[in-house]
Amino acid sequence: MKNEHNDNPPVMKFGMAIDLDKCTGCGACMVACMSENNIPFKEDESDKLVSITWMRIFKLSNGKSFPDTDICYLPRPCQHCEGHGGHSPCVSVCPATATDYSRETGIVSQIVTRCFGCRYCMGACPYHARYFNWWDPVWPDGMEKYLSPNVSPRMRGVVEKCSFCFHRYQLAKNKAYLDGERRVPEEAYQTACTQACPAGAIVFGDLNNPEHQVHQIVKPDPKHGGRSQNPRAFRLLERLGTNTKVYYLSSREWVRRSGDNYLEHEKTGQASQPHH
Amino acid sequence: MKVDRRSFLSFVIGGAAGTALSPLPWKLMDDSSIWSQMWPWTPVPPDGEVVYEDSTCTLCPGGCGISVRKVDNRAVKIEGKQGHPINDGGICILGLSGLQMLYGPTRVKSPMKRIGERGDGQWQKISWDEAIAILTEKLIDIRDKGEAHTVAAIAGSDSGTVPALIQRFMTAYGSPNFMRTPSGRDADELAVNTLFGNQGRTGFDVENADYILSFGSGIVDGWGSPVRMFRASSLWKDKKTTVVQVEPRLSNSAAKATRWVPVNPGTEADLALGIAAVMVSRNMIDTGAVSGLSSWKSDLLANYATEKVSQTTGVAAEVIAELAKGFAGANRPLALCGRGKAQTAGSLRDIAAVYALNALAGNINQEGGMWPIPEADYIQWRDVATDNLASAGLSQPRIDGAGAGKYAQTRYLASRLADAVNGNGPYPLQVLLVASANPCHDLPDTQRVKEAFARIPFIVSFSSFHDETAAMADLLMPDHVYLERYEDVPVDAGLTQQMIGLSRPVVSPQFNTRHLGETLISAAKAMGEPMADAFPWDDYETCLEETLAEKWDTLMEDGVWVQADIDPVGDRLQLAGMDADAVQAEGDVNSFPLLLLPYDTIRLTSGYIGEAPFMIKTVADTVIKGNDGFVEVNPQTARAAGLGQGDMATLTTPRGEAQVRVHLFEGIQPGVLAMARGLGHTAYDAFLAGKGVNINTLIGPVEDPSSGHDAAWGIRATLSKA
Amino acid sequence: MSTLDEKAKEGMDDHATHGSDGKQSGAGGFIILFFIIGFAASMVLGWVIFPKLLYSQKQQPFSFNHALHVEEVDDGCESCHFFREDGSFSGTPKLAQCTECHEEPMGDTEDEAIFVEQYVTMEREVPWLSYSRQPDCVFFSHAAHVIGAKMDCVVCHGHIGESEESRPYEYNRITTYSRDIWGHNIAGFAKNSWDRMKMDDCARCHKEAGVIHTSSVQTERDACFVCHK
Amino acid sequence: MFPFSFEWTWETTRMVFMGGLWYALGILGAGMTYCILKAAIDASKGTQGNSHH
Amino acid sequence: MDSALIPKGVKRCPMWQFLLGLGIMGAVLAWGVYAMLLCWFKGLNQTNMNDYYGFALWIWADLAVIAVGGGAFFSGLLKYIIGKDELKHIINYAVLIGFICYSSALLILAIDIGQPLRGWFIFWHANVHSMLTEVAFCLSCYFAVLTIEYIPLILENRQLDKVPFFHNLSHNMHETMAIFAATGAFLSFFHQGSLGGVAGVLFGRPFAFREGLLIWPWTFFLFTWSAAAYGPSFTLLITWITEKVTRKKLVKDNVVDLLAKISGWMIFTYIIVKMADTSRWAFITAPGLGQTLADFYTGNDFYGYWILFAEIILGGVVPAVILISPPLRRKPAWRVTAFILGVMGVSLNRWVMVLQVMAVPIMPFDNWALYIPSWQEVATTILPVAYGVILIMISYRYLPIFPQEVELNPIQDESPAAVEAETESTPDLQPAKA
Repeated sequence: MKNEHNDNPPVMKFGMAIDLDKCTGCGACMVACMSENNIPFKEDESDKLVSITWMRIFKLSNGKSFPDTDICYLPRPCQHCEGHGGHSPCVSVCPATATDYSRETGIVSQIVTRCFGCRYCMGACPYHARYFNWWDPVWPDGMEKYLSPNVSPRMRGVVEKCSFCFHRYQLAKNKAYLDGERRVPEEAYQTACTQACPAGAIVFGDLNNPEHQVHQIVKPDPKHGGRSQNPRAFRLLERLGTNTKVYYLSSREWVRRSGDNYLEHEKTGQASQPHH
Repeated sequence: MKVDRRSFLSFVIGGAAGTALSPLPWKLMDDSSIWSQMWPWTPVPPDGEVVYEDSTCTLCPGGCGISVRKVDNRAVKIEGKQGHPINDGGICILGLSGLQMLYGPTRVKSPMKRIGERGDGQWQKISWDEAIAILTEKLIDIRDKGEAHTVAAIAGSDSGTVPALIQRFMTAYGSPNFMRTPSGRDADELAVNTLFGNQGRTGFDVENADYILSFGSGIVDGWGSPVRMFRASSLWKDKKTTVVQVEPRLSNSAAKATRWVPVNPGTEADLALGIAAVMVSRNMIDTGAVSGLSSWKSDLLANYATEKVSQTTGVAAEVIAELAKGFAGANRPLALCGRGKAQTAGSLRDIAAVYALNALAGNINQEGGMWPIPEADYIQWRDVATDNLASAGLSQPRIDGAGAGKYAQTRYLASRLADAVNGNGPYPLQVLLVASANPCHDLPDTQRVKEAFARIPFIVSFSSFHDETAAMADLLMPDHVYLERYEDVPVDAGLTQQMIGLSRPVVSPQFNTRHLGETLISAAKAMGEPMADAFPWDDYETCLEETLAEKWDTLMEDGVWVQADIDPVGDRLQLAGMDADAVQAEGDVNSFPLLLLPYDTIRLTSGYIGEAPFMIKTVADTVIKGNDGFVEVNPQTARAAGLGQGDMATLTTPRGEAQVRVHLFEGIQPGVLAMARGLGHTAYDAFLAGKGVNINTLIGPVEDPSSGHDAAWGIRATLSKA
Repeated sequence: MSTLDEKAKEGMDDHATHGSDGKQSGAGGFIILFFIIGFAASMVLGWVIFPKLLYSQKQQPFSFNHALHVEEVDDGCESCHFFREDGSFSGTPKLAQCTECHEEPMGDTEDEAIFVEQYVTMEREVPWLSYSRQPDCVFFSHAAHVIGAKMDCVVCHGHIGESEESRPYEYNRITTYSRDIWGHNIAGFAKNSWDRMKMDDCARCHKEAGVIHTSSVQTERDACFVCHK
Repeated sequence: MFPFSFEWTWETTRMVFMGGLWYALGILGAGMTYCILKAAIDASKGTQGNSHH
Repeated sequence: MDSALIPKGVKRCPMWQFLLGLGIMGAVLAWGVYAMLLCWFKGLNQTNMNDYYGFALWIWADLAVIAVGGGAFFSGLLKYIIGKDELKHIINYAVLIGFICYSSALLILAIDIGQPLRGWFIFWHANVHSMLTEVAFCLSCYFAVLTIEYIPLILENRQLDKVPFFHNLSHNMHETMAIFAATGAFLSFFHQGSLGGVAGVLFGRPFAFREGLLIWPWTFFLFTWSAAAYGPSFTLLITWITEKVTRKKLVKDNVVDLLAKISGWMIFTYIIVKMADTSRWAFITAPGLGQTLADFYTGNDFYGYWILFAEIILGGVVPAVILISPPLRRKPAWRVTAFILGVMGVSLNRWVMVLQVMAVPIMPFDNWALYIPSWQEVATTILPVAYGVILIMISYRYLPIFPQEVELNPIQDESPAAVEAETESTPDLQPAKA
């Protein structure tokens, strides 16, 4: 304990801003994620309740009938909740510290070799961002050739989830060491989904860094639990106090309202007082 | 010493104590958990040096630049190429899935000949020499009998060196029967020819337009060059460009548009002409880019009075007026057409109406407008010297009837192939060569197509995959997949520039496959004079390098060659071709009260590439569930049929019948059904085969009387409880 | 004493073999002896036989003389084990690197002959067995340690650079790890910093070096994602 | 978890929590050890736990 | 043929009957074991659980058996700490039932986790912030306590008791039992509570989330309380079933009445607090998070308001009223009805707090998730029942579980041994004074 001194690197808070007006629901983010992160697949993936998609696109509807119907797509990676002081819903419940919150990056990690598959974190996560490996991952003969060494394939019986492509940060950091830089530049660490999105709907970066695009879009308000000061922005289930780092943008009110549970009389955005 | 029970017990207790104090149990416990962390059956991807190799994606006509991440010699990830003029780092779902095709189980791993009955899937591996010998012997035999014209070839494209080599092969051989699989390009080429009087295609300056009026074009559903269109769509959001989507169904494109205008199916052209009529009558038009207006005007105003159009299209009169005002009043308005991904040709009327609208708005060859431009012509090979046998064959009519008689202006009519082979053609076919096409899945009325294929005595598939057509073949001569080969990729999907991408081998060929260009060259050489003469190159790479000439170095360096300033093929549009009657959906209204429309989605492929497992994984459980395909139904229509969400139903059309599940969707007009295109494969692997329904089994081609193209946009149908 | 005692006596009488009290105490000695035998046997099994059974050995494709190579090259370890341009560490050299010098046999040892005949001329990569290969779930940044913290290779890899021949590669039959990860001492004791390479060893070294981050909310240590993937 | 694990920190919740566990285990362990040893000694002495009341 | 093993002074069914019973239950057990092995070797894909329903049927069974197994700790508490001495006549059975419940619970957990070989990480790499860690710790420790409480019972088998060491051991353990029982009560309090905490701390799930005291959500206390309240009812219910099956009276009415009365008052107080909790949750907590009761109980095919009614009124208020009213309580039919309703009520509570939590959609655009268990799950869930029945059969046959059995069922004819036993086995079971 005496040895400990504050050697902590600058505090970053990696997060995302996803523009739902731009998102076309094309699915490129899902597949970019799958191919980046060695996500397995089965013969039948139509049961979405047992289909591993770290990034998943939900289809939202305004519930009106023809011809006033409107739909919107909402890509949902792990929201990397900060909760209160890093106690995100899933992190504090994991009995074996297989999932953890990093104050350095704001990323919620999931270490599959530590996980023993109790699935409590899945019960805790309101976003269903966590997936259980019900099956052994199997790649058809020859297809294992495309597996990336940067993300280790998971075994049956453990929970996995989006890591904000953390391995890319690790690699970018290697490069930064070589270049003698202390920080990883914005463009050197981007998630696979951000990079792939053909509509440019996803912006990723350090929410704490005013120079990063994501900060400029989101303008997080530290006084109000990181709530965005952008009137188009909202977070999913903000009022639960999950304090997520994925912000969504939409100019349509019904979309913004779909991001949280509202009682009928409550106005959009107003009820989103973090619970804690 | 007597070992009694107590001594034994004592021994056991001592043993237990000793064991507990030894590393054995603890290490075993630790090691067994570590074993579970690296079960030998969980793969461990080997590490190594990372390199990126740039290439061009050819999985669709979009022509995106890709950057493939490799670890040692394994390709591990495909990413969009930063700075590429089309996609600038973005990439679509199909492009991302490429490695699953490269390394996938459905690859045809070596040349093979059929040994069982057709379609049994029994093959014998053969050498390339043997495969070439089988092919050439067959071809020589037919040609020597003076029946060269009974050999046909069908390909996915007719531009670029590889399709040019096929065409050249056919010409030198003496067959007029080169066909391109149907697509919106057919109608576009015909329209440019008819309306501007020259060969060419259109380019749309979508990035600079400020008012988009899309007549069913799947802007974000895969129309044109998909990633370019996604980027344009986002650009429009940033610039607050008005986008109006005219479509019977709330597609993703409609949902992204500023305004969705639901229209009765098949009446898009009526609406376009109705808008034109409003513009003409209120004198909101630019006459500089049109000719023949005065004679056309009265017909237009008479036939497309707003009230009448409103009745036909189901769009309110004031909406029509608003659209006309918005479109004509915009600085750089642009109208788009070609339903969905523009997978079928569509009628000349449909396309001409929209092009006329563009011309009336004065946007021809303008920034943000429509550009009729010539096709790329970098392939300058010396003419084929045809011998008598070849000339005789070439003088025969085409089997599909294109280029002659009432379809004189039409180049290809692959949609009529089945009909021709099934007895309505001028002669029977003896050999069919299929390259980068999968007609047994992609052509409408699949049953008829398969029947036709069964009638063709000898079919050669060059497909890299065990697709439906390969299953019907007698000889498989697998091509490399795009990541294993060189190829020029002329991109023409709606671009206003002339662009050629270069596809480069990213990995060495994984199997015993051969480049199609190589196969053609060696087959021609094997056939001797005069065929060999027409193919003077040592190999395909030489051919490519020579053909591209000065562009080769640019392509090798940048991966793409762009020519921005092109002389358009015309600047005045001749108002014509839209007086034809609208093409109606097949089927009797009384027996088939509903309308079934195919819809396109970017998550499902078009063309001959089957969906990779990753793509199927993204498909919603309201499109396929288990093996069942869904049909989208308005809840009102479903209720009338006594159907609820997920119910099994029988979908019947004049062409066929299928068991489907019902998906209730408020975004579709009552009385209309919609089903995704691209599913219902019977070939490929277990990750794809058997999933959903192939809509082509329910829909048949409907001939556009003015071009012969397939103009079907839907078919009449019934839906009843299964 | 009540009927209970009688009952107990009865019980003993049931088993006449147990005999009298005297005989019982005699058995007591045996009991202790058997305890000791059992104890000793299991200790031998656990401490001596078990490790022998647990680990298996493989020979390297051929013996490699680090000492000789270090003498020949200019840059020490980094001559062959270098950083790539992207900051990743190259690890065991590829054949291409070796053949920069070894296109032809450079010595007359048997190993050299094997190398040239079986690998160089056949253009096959040498399937070296890496003593210090971490399991797949580990991300180890050589850059952070060698460039960032300016650590010496010896700290983790020991004096392998001075070895004149390749020792056999030992691996755990259950986990397939190299034995160097757990360390050669079955109890897991380590005398030198390079004797073991388990997670605890990383942590210990970090603690000794005073680089303890407290970014983890759960453990107040370094976050898991620093070293795991 | 033991204090010699690197994941250990001397922090209140951890100490209370793990302390509780060891305390409980300690009582159970000590109690059982006492019972077994006493029983073994009594048995070897030949005495009977006769105090069943 | 096994008469030497049967306690003196009691009569047991013929061997063939016993073996037949064992055989039937053994077959059920084997079926469960087969399903269990499938889950272990093929993985949890053998179940119909999914990413929404991460906890399902057997986790409910797990929580339910722990809840009803609470009879052991609460009876122990009453007997050893509070000093309700009459309960010594039923405590053995309470311990046995508790032992069965807790061993089953641990077995279920071992099947439930995806990586059983790494289950020990929960101890070695414990995250002390997790309620589940607390559950695991207290559950396994308390299981140890129950084992300690069960061992002397085994040692009282006629033949084992003849071994001086065992006899002494059993005696010593009785002597120190109060300490064990106290530890057990402490552990049990916490793990019952932490099981409640498991759901209550889920602040991402408005259906489960509860405010609370310090680090403990109200469900923490409600779970402990309900286990203490309903556990004795379950003990009595099983005792009643045992009496019916053996066609003997095994426990005297005054003992049953006392425990039933205690259980009744506990349920009564519990259900008042539960109603207060439910009201606060329904009118303050959930609406504060944007959800209403209608969101939780409508819009799906299964979870309706009926479940709330069944849990609180049928499973709470009704048994409480029956059990605290002396005239009703003394009528066996009413009493047993109350036990059944109570056990149903507490089981339903555990179901709601585990499964309905998973089923309720939280994101407004999400759907209800319902699932139907696979046969493997059903078999694995029935496995503990079969195991419990077998253990009860064996224990009842060979161990003096019911101290009053001899007295209540005097054997009229012959057998001097039986007479002898009457004087013996009763004092045998007298534990040391607290």
